[in-house]
Amino acid sequence: MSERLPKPKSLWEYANPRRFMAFSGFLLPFVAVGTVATLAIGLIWGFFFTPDDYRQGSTVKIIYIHVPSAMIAINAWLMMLVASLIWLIRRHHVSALAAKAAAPVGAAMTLIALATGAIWGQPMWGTWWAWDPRLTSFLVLFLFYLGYMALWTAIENDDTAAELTSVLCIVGSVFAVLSRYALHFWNQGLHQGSSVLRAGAVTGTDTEEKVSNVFFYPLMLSMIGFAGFFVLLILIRTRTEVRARRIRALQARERMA
Amino acid sequence: MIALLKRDLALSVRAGGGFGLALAFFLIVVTLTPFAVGPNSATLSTIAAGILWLGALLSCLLSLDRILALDYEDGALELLATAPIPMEGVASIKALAHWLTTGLPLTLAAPAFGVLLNLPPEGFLWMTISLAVGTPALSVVGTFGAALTVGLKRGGLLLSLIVLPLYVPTLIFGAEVARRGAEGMAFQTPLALLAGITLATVALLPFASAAAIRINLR
Amino acid sequence: MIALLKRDLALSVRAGGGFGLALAFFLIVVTLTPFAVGPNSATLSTIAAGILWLGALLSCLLSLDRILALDYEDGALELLATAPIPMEGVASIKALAHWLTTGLPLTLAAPAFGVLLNLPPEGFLWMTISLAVGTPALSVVGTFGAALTVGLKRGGLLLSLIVLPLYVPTLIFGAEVARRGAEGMAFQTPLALLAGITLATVALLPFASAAAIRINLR
Amino acid sequence: MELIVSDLAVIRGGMRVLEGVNFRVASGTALVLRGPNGIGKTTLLRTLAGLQLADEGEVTPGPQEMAYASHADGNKGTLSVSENLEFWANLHGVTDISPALRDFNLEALAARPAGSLSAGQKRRLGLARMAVTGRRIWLFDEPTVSLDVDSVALFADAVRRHLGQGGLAVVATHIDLGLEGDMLQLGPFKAIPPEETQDDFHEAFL
Amino acid sequence: MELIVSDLAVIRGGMRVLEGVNFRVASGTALVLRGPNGIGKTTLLRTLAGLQLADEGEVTPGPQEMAYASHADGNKGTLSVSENLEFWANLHGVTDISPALRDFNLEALAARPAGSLSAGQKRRLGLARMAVTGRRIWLFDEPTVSLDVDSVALFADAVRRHLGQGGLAVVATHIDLGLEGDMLQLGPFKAIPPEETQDDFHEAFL
Ligand code: HEM
Ligand SMILES: Nc1ncnc2c1ncn2[C@@H]1O[C@H](COP(=O)(O)OP(=O)(O)OP(=O)(O)O)[C@@H](O)[C@H]1O
Ligand SMILES: Nc1ncnc2c1ncn2[C@@H]1O[C@H](COP(=O)(O)OP(=O)(O)OP(=O)(O)O)[C@@H](O)[C@H]1O
Ligand SMILES: [Mg+2]
Ligand SMILES: [Mg+2]
Repeated sequence: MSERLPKPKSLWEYANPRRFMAFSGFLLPFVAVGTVATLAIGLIWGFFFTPDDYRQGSTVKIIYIHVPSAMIAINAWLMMLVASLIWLIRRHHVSALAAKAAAPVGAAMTLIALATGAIWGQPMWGTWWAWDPRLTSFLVLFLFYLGYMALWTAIENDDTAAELTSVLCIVGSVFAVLSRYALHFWNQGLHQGSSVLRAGAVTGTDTEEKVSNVFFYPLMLSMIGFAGFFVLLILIRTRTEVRARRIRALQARERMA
Repeated sequence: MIALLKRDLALSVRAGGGFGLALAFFLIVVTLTPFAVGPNSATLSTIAAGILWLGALLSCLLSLDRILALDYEDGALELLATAPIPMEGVASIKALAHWLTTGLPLTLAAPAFGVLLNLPPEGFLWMTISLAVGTPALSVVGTFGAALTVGLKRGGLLLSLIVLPLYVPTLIFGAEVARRGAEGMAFQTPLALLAGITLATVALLPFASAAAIRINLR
Repeated sequence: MIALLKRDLALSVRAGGGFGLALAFFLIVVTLTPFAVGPNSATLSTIAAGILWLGALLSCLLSLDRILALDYEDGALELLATAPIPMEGVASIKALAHWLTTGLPLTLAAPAFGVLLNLPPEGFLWMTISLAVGTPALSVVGTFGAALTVGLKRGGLLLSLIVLPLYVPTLIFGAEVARRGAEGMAFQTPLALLAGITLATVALLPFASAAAIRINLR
Repeated sequence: MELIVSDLAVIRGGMRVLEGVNFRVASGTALVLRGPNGIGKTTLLRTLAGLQLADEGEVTPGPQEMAYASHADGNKGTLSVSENLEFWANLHGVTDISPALRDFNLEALAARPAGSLSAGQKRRLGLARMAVTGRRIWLFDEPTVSLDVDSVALFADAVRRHLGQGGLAVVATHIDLGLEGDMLQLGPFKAIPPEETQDDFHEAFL
Repeated sequence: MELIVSDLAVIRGGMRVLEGVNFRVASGTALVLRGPNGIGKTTLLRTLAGLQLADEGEVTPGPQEMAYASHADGNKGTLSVSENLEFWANLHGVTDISPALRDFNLEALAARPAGSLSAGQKRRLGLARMAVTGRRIWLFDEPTVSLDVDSVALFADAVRRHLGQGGLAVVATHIDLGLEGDMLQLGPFKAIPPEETQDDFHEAFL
């Protein structure tokens, strides 16, 4: 599939598996390089060239993994939701496969956020785990990922699986949001609210629980790095899924012939 | 539609007591809890409301896979799909039948079981109300899960894996109402939210369930 | 015999992750508990051991009806009955396969989940040990229940109804071991009793199960 | 009324099994589908009944006119024979099940739980269901499985009676049913998998 | 070896369905059971296979010599055709499944998950199971259900081959299988319900 293709008339044409393979294949190296670079810079800067926090000591550096992974964990689900909608509305197989590919990555990121959080919690709150709404809603998010992946693996027929998981993803999203509110209602937590993206935090003017600039720029970098990493993984996994799907189709042909 | 409801009820009664089973399971979970967590009655009465809700939820769960599985296996579901009633109707009826055979009896029996876990007396009324308002949602959501997993062998565990996260909001608000009721705190907000969830699911989810069933039948 | 074990494991893995599901369900039950009983971590850590045991027991329960039901529905059980292996062997193998896909993973995962319910650190070791010693009994007893109810439509609830009372002793001693272990008290006696129960059931119950299966097949 | 199938292509397990299927069945006549195992009879009937989507082609009238009797009967073992029939009748707004019971010689068994019937008796019950749907077009998939000669005759009579009332029937079978009506060999319609080319990559998914 | 059934009475659902059944089948020959629906063919075969107890009478040799193919095949949809056969083969200590695959023309389908087979293909798999049991006496209950003509021929050949090797077979069927071998009409053995007298009040329970 290496020879030239006519220029796409609409963005949707990238959802044609063949064009997707060509395009993603072309994109892959750039994303890879970019990701490695930003991640390396961000993490190294964060770990070695920032002062220890006066309150939290060196544990604060966990934030460079914790926050980005948490961010990705949330956005992976959003991406799955969008992909599912695209599949249901426009029936582009690639989007269904992309959703399938995103699930394990998102689940892993959720686990990382949970783990790093737990490790962080030990020194900060004196406990590995507390039923703080932020934490708990992540746990619940993890459960949603589990159910979604389980359904994918349980159904043999690929198209049926795509349809059903999409339906689950949409309904699930609604309930995930519901649960988040329910949890906040259920318990007030020790976990701090979003401060990274607050102007005060950036300008360093606001007082309590600010993430001051020293920590902020490397954090931003590593967030971008994680985002790139996510895209990279999705591209690779989707390409794999496309190929696997194609192999199955060809085998089916074989049988009929 | 009515015919379908009648048949489902008849079936669940013939097949060894629709009502009985859910109740009995509920009873057992409630009785096992003290064995597990120890007999200390102070502890018990603090967790009573929660355990009751958990028990109700689980005994709902156990009967879910039967909502559609049997009809699928013996081909009845296909025939229903070709029958002159909308699949949404089928889904709703199935959910209703399930609620009548599990949610309803559980609601009515809850106070009796509350005694076993020495739930504080003020709690009883609100326990019942919260269950009455909450359990329909459990049945409808459960039907959706059953629709997704119908036709998969060993659906049982997979089904619960998919359904339980969807139960979280209902469980939280329901237990909250019961707990606050027991402690005589204000419970209007969670009660309202609980009712909201139930109404929304009852109104909307059957469409999703119907879609899932149709997909599974192809 | 080995062939049967291989097949059963293959089936439970093919049908969407034998191991995964039980674990996931366990995780969910553990997660739901605080939603029901409230986030107060003091309360939680007192009931942690009990809840863990209850969760393990329930996730065992949910997979029970698949032990024999599928083989019965597609006629495989009849053929196994006419095959040159003793029905006792079949029953034992089925129980073993069930334990390998549920009891074992649960045991290994229990400590991780202990963290969630902030089980006191001393508890972890004994939690694991009590599960390792107790869960085989759950599988064997469960197989017996499955054998009794095989061939009944909507066996699910009925099965749990029959099995749960039989689980009581295991649950009591198991939870006792875990709780005492957590509180650093003496636990030799309950542990010994637990082991006794397991050994006895593993040794004797398969005969009862085999008899029940034969009767159900007539 | 007439059943018209115009170059229909049916898919199963993501692959085309039949393509270019064309036939018409006039009211009052029956069509017998023939073909070796695995050619696609069941798939074709399911497509006609609207249980799965056609890959391409037209079927008129729509599923709402069709009653389909598959390998599985969809009757409940715990309900009695008459209860099962009454359920289907109600569902289709038919009031009286006694003709159906009579046609398939089930009166004697009416009170028996369906689970306690022998294979052939079960089958008769399954076929009787068609008579209470009130639909014009009957689709049968191997209807005479495990029926004895008398029951086969019963079935043939029932179908003839239905045809006599202007209904029509499509029957997939491997054995002779003593049913007059023209026969369709499905062999020629077997789908030939298209050979691989670059740009049916997209289609290769379906 | 010889299969000897001496005045056998079989019960189903608490009622006698057949009584005084007598027949012998010499090795190398086949017996075809015939009779209307519900006469008791399945019940009789299940009794021979040792799946239910005889009310009275003798069957020699015991079940350990018999392989029984019932309405249900007992194959797993998620396992492939060959995996299913291998399982049964191992169970009966047979090592090689290739002859069975060949006899029932399943080589092409060997890698297919059994769930994705058509009715007839499933049936062929079910019948192939008999060939890997290594048992002398084959009991078939309506073996040719939903088989096309070629497959029926395949089946007949397989049985003949088995007979040729000194095996023997009992086949319950409604249609002609092109199998030589004597035929037994079960009609005459239909159990007559004993009329009520005072002192068989006790037996009335059985
Ligand atoms: C298992 C436990 C934990 C989980 C699941 C968790 C989860 C999260 C999530 C979801 C975010 C939001 C990221 C975003 O808003 O984009 C976050 C941010 C953060 N977490 Fe945690 N967290 C955990 C424990 C902790 C602990 C123990 C600390 C230490 C005090 C901590 C400190 C932070 C900080 C400083 C942020 C950045 C706040 C912000 O969003 O600006 N977290 N965490
Ligand atoms: N579970 C049961 N309970 C009560 N009666 C039963 C049960 N199963 C079968 N019967 C009755 O026993 C009789 C014999 O049944 P059986 O299945 O042996 O007949 P068959 O000869 O196999 O008929 P077919 O040719 O239709 O398979 C029938 O009259 C049937 O109604
Ligand atoms: N779920 C499935 N997945 C993949 N392929 C399938 C599936 N079901 C059937 N097939 C294949 O589709 C083809 C048509 O099957 P179908 O059941 O329509 O055949 P049939 O004509 O009914 O055969 P029979 O006479 O044995 O019933 C067969 O080759 C079968 O192997
Ligand atoms: Mg067919
Ligand atoms: Mg029979």
